[in-house]
Amino acid sequence: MSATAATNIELRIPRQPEFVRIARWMTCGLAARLQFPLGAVKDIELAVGEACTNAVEHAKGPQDEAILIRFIVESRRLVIEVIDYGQGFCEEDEGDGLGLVIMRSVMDHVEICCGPDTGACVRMVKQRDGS
Amino acid sequence: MSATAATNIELRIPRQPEFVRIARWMTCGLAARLQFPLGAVKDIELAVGEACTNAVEHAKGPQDEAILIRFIVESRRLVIEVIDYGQGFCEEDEGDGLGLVIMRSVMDHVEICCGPDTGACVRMVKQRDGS
Amino acid sequence: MEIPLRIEARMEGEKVGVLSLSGEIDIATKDQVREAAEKLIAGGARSLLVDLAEVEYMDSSGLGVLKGLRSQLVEAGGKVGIVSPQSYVKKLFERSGLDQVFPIYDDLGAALEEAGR
Amino acid sequence: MEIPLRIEARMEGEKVGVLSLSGEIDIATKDQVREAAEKLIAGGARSLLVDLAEVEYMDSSGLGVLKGLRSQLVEAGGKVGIVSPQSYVKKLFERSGLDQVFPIYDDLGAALEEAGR
Ligand SMILES: Nc1ncnc2c1ncn2[C@@H]1O[C@H](COP(=O)(O)OP(=O)(O)O)[C@@H](O)[C@H]1O
Ligand SMILES: Nc1ncnc2c1ncn2[C@@H]1O[C@H](COP(=O)(O)OP(=O)(O)O)[C@@H](O)[C@H]1O
Repeated sequence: MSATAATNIELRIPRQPEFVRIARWMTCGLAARLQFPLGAVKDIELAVGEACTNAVEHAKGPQDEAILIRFIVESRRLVIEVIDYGQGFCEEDEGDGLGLVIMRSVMDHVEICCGPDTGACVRMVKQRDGS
Repeated sequence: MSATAATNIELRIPRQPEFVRIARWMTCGLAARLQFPLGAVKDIELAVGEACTNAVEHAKGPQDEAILIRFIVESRRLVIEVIDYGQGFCEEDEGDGLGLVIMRSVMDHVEICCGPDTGACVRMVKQRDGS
Repeated sequence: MEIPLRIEARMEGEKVGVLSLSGEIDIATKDQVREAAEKLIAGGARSLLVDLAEVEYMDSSGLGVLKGLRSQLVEAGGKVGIVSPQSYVKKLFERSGLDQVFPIYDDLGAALEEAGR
Repeated sequence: MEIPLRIEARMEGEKVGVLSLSGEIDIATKDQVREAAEKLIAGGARSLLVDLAEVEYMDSSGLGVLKGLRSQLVEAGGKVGIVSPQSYVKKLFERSGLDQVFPIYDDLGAALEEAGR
């Protein structure tokens, strides 16, 4: 059965290590054809890789749960949300890991907005002409 | 809320013309990194493009319905299902259009298996060492 | 964000319209091709040459538009020629049997020469 | 279908283990790196050189493994050096501040020379 009305591009992968690369690869295909420069394509791949890796490593709940990656293609930027249906977390939990540091350094904006329906939701923005 | 347990890679796009290329581009990203030869990557892109185009052109129902593209990565082949939640069709309906002719000529196997829950479901297989 | 298809349209002489396309021709962009062609026809083109050298993707949507234009022009004694398709696009014409329907030229010069005859 | 990461492991002399990696180091492949390194260490390696010339993708998963190996070896008086990372991977070390922690060599020759000292 169809989910709710589709207005977005949504990619769903199992929350398992060997599927993270699939999300990266498909993201790359999108970013490259959206004509981001090569460095920016790699930045976007890396950020999606880090966010999905965190979902696999930190989200509790059934192993076969999904990670949802939502792409919002706007005229001047690409917005990506990575949602894992786990327990969520907030900025204070971040500790001294590298994942979020890297996401923040390669994307123009990274925001964590968790909720009971989504678990962790990491929202990332890459500007068309961003750094 | 999470959908059912995820065991597959699923891409969902709005059933609208300007999203078909997104599905193609992401498919390309996957096929290229799965190390299909360039010609095969283009074949897979073309087949997905044709199947999504048919979904946009022929599936009846709300315009904002989704197209679901499911990817099953196996060791020797890539299986792709394009599902449109429309009225479905059967091989006899095919007429003299080019879409299905092209899909059949670029993929190793194409099967139409419609159902009440899926609408049209076009299942396509590209072998790793296929023609 | 990106421009999927760019179109350059011009007349060569009084009767031949040339469309130079670059990018992707699919369900979302095919109408632009048709509209650009219609304008050339409205401006007097009796034949069309469609330069596909820079077209990186085309599918049955594009073929459908070309077939439609061809029907329209052949009826009036004109034709539609395909110029410099990349090898994968050329194969698409073969796969769909349309290499038997459209003349396919390696370059615009040769196409124009033949159109001038 | 594809092989995301290939690993070649060998000793250079009695104390230096060299890992040459090619492909992608991520959450799914990082354990292979750790295991290959552990084997070299079990075989006598007191220092490791990790050749990243052919590594096209690496993220914090890979960095985490390298940090873990470094802690282990430094404790025993050894070290972990990074060899020939591609520019984007090199930038990853900088972004995460680990260019201050790992020596990064342009080529294996220079790395071995220094390791031999
Ligand atoms: N998807 C997630 N679900 C729950 N907790 C998370 C998630 N992502 C990150 N976190 C929390 O934030 C911390 C920092 O994440 P990160 O910077 O990626 O470093 P690391 O994963 O190496 O710890 C994690 O240790 C974890 O506590
Ligand atoms: N997703 C679909 N939903 C309903 N009918 C379809 C679908 N795909 C194909 N068809 C039917 O099969 C016919 C042949 O499709 P195709 O070979 O792609 O050619 P064309 O789309 O040019 O007609 C269509 O005309 C339509 O009747």
